[in-house]
Amino acid sequence: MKAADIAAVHELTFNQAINEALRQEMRRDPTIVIMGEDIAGGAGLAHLGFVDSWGGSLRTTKGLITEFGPERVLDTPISEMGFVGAAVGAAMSGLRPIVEIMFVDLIGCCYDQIINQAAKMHYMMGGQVNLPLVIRTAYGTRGDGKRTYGGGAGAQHSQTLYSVLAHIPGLKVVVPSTAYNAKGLTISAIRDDGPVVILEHKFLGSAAKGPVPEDAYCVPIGRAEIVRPGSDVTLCAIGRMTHVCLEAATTLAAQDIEAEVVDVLTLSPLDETTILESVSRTRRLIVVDEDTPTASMARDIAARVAEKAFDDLDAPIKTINAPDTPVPFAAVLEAYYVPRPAQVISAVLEMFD
Amino acid sequence: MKAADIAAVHELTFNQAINEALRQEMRRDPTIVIMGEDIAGGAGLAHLGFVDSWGGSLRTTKGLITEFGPERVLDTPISEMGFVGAAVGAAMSGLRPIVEIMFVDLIGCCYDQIINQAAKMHYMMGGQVNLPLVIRTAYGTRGDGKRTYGGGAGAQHSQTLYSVLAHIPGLKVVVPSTAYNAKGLTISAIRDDGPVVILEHKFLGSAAKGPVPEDAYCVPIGRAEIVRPGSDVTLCAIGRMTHVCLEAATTLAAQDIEAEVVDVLTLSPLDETTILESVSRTRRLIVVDEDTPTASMARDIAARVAEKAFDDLDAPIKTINAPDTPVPFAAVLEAYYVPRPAQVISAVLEMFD
Amino acid sequence: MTCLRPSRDQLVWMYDRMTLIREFEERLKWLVETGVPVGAVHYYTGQEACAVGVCAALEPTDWIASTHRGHGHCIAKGVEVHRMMAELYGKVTGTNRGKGGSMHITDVSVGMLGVNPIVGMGVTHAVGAALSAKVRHTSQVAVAFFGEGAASFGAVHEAMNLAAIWKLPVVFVCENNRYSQSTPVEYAVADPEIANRAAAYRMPGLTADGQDVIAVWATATAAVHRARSGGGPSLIECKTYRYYGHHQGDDTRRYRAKEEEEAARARDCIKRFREQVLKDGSLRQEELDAIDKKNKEKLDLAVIFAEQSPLPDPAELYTDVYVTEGR
Amino acid sequence: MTCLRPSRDQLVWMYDRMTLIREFEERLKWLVETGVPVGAVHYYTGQEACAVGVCAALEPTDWIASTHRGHGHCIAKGVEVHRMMAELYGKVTGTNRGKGGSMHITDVSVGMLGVNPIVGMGVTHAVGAALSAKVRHTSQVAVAFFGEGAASFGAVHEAMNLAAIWKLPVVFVCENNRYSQSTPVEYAVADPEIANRAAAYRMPGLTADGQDVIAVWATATAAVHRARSGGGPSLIECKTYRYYGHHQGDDTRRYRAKEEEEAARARDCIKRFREQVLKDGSLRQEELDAIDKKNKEKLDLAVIFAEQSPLPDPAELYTDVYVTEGR
Ligand SMILES: Cc1ncc(C[n+]2csc(CCOP(=O)(O)OP(=O)(O)O)c2C)c(N)n1
Ligand SMILES: Cc1ncc(C[n+]2csc(CCOP(=O)(O)OP(=O)(O)O)c2C)c(N)n1
Ligand SMILES: [Mg+2]
Ligand SMILES: [Mg+2]
Repeated sequence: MKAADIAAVHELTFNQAINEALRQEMRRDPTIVIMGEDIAGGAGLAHLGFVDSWGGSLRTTKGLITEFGPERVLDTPISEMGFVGAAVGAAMSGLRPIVEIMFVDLIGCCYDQIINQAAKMHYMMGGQVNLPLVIRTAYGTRGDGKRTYGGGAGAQHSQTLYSVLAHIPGLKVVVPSTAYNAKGLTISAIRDDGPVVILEHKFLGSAAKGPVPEDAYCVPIGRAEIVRPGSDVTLCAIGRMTHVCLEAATTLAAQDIEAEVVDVLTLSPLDETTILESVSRTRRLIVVDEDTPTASMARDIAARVAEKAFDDLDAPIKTINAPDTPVPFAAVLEAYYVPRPAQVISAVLEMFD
Repeated sequence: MKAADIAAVHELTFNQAINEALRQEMRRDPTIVIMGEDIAGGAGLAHLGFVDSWGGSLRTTKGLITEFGPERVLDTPISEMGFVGAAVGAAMSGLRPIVEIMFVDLIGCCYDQIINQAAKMHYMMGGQVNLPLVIRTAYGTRGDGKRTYGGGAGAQHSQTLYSVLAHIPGLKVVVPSTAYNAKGLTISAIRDDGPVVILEHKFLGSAAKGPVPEDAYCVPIGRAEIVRPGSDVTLCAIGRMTHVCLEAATTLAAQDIEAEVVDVLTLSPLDETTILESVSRTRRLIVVDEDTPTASMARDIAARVAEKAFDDLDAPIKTINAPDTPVPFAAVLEAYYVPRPAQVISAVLEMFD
Repeated sequence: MTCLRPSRDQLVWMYDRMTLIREFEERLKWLVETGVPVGAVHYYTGQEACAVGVCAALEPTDWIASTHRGHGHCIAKGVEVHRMMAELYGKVTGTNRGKGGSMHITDVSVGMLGVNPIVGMGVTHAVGAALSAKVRHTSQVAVAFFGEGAASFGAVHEAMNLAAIWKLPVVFVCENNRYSQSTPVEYAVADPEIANRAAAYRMPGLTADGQDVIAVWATATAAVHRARSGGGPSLIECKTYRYYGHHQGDDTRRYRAKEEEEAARARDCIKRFREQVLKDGSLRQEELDAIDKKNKEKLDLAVIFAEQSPLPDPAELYTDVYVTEGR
Repeated sequence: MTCLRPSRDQLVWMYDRMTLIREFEERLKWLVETGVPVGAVHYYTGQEACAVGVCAALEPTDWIASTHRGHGHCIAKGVEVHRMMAELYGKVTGTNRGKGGSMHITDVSVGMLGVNPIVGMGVTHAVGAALSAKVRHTSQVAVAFFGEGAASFGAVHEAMNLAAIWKLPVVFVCENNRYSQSTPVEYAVADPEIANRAAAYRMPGLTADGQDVIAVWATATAAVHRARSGGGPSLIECKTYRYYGHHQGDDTRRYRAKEEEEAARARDCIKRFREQVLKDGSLRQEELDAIDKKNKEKLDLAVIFAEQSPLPDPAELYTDVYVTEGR
């Protein structure tokens, strides 16, 4: 277990781990600033003794303003296009900004800044500018009937959408799945000299708890991880789906099917090697993705394997996504929306009869 | 040849065919309005005798204001989020708006209206509202060294990007390839009671000329077309790539390889049947897509076939996309950017040795 | 302007709607606190006079577009509370068949174009509805409700400019409750007097006491008349206050002083209305009490309706993705 | 304010830059008309006094962000014309190694943060650079150039509000040339006097004659001084005019009257400058002619440099996609 390599380890939630990453990096580098709506909260009310009232809508930035002050921790008005643009300009001129877009559902309000500005600057300017920008955003649907942390938020506050970011050349897109890799990927993103988008699952934010080294460390961007070795089928999972696949794998093991679970971790640039190498051993692939199916990362990964490892395959590649519909509100419908272990299990079993 | 079914036929360019579609539909239905930047041009200068000075930046809306007046043909300020939003609101309240987003590169300025508003309204409102909205936008890179109609426009004015639209549930996305299907798909889009995005290739706009029935007619949304029958390999093409594949097919025929060319025409909802049926006969598939590769429609189509027709395949599925980079400016680089017949030909030949 | 007086029927209607909204939110809050899973909700409590005062100036055929804090706007425009409650319960009898939830309640049959939780978007849709009225030559007016936090959002600027250059029949109503989540208007908006913004679009900018339903109604009446008679858009800023947190989980004491909250509650729109109409004798105590009672009963029935309504069939997950599919 | 007088060196510099811009665009126009494939270009001709007057008030370490019509801003801020020309030729010696073209010319070494053809985006980037200066406690100022057409764009509103609430050292410079492509400002902007917009952000709104470089310089000097000394942002509207079409392919006579164009040309910024400095004797005829000659030669050399420079290696298609790749 990686965490073991490093001396002191403590239990943190996914969100606490990100908070620790942000704090440690801001201590290290005074050019790091962080902006977003209510990331501190109560901005301008310091004179009344109110500051850091929110710490971000999911509390990942809690306490940062009290340590680093309002000049480096900036609450913003509701102006996604404006403040993400300000972050882009700041990244071109000496700062290393971290912006929080409250929910990935809101990227439609600043999409140009992400895909035309941040992603292309370095290339279209002939390499003369770096763009050390981190964009953090919460995504995902809860699906278990509970109405918090991605549950009961409806069609415009429950999306996954990362495929429309991964599609864009020049952008790095990471999707952590545990407290450990959330901290490590966040630190890697901050230290990257180009734009990196981090997608944080609302539900994992509080639900995923685990051992995290107290010191700063990097989990490399661009590398997938085999989180469960297995010989019979490769379950390639993104973000929260890693936990869904691990759960399915445990059940399958009881039926003597050993599933290998690959946690993709970085959508772009994708670690094809790890995935292809796994498939070459298991000869079967199922990609599990919380995003909707059309032009999704699940189908992207399936296509790459269909092109590069076709002869290794003993069975058709399967993909499991959310249905090709908006996210419904009713708990009874939302429950069928998010891919579930049962779906993974039956997809695997079909492959074996 | 379809056009033959209908009495009077005339030669039109792709853009002229769209213009005719818009004009005929606006004559038929007074609730159709059209808006966009300089779609007429010289707005507000009628008193000086200036009106319809531009007719759209690619002239597809030329002459509409003189026939239908400034109340139904609205020049807009530079406010994509605002006027696409106005079109969404108008579509909810009795109009059938057609909006022109000058280039698909600009969808980042109104992406929320497209993906969160237009695409989801009908679903999240429980079916109580229709949303008869058409969004027309120009896309593509020219790539032949010439510096007009998509050539020499650089990273932010040459993109294809349709996969980030096709990804969104609830949106219909069509990509015409000829004057004939441009007119027919435009009319179908206008008559559809939901949101439809039409992507018009800048270069085809003036370059694709062909016979077009004078009367109004529909080319059905959601249906792909086999534009060249063949028995040895299926070339599945999108938009302008259809012409690239037809060119490649002609060369291949001289080498006794009969390629079947499928023009996808609608990205979402995708006509899987036609594609699968073709692959079941040819047992080989290459998907050719002008968009960048990650989470692209090319990989989407490849993945669907890898899942549903795996056992029909005699060779790995190949995808040909633009490289995973922004569009470079220099003609010498742009020339390597757009997929070319030579690439298709060598991909096919590889399959046969 | 406040010389303009509402009729007796209008006064009754205003009180009825304000108390119905208040009762809806209080009942909802109670349900939330007892653990009923209604999803994310943003209470309108405290701002009732804004929605009611504005809608009192509208015709049934007029349109409104709303925000995430939309329950009050819905009720003021005539959406039935039992169908709203059923929507929050995720029942098929809800306004949106349970597929929308609090943040998407819509009822176009009463001119309610939708609660919309993407800040600012509803404002652009109202402009579109106004365009529709103009092009179709109807006399309809559209109202765009938004918060002062939304005033910093680009689409709102674009929408106001479009409405102004096209002289559209739309009224922009900014409910300035002084906070955007925990961020105060003095911090987030360069000119916290939102009404001043109107000058940039050469449209009238009016300010109304958002705790005084009659003042809001009088101001809105003027703006609506201007819009309906072809005079173009106006901007109304209603100075108001939300009593509870931004959403059900938010503790306001993290960013608002007790004194400030108490001062606001002291100007409660319902309390003041009662005092005034009783003082000037325009309405009688019994009438008001009867309305209170009726609305409490309405909510009793709404909750029962919601509880007893059927859940959507799982197949509804796949319906209405495309309009052409129909149902 | 115009009592403020530029030094002799400043006058020389202003004339030098205005004529260099003019010469660059005239030469480019000639190249385009003789069929040299330079890609999409938007001539700055006619507006020279705006870019030069503003940049005359800046330090080399200050930042500017530009628009699609950016050649003038680049030259005024000190980007070398031979590297600009090489960029238009798509040569590896270009400012962007031939990968950007006219619409992306950038040279951060002289504080030019980029030509940016997505209207309004450069404005937000200038605000970011100003934030950077503030956070890093440098005395740098950022200038955001934009057209009056961009004034209707939401991001520009958001950027101005951010700059105002954060009191950032930025100067917003709107070059009102009265047209957005073929759309006149009177149609597209509710208040065509863009400077009035500043009131909505409680920042100074100044208007300058954009055909008078000294007037622009004087106005910009005041705004830059305010920004540098912690006074926050200002908005300057420069009334100006573009002589040619929106881009190389646009025929202006489809939407602009001959008389209007002639009237504008009669107030040509270079002609007026020459007359004035000769009249008041601050510069001599020979000096001016020498500058003209030098700049013509500069362009001769720039074209030769561009023609003779190598094309990028096809492998450059794949380089610099990610920063970490480096080169
Ligand atoms: C574009 C966008 N950005 C951010 C959010 C998150 N958000 C939801 S409500 C809200 C505050 C809105 O404040 P205001 O407009 O004043 O309305 P109020 O809540 O006070 O009624 C924010 C930031 C959002 N929903 N949409
Ligand atoms: C967001 C966006 N919308 C539309 C366009 C297309 N376009 C390019 S320049 C232009 C007109 C800009 O007018 P203005 O801001 O006045 O600048 P000018 O051309 O007059 O210098 C338009 C509409 C664009 N590039 N970006
Ligand atoms: Mg508020
Ligand atoms: Mg202009």
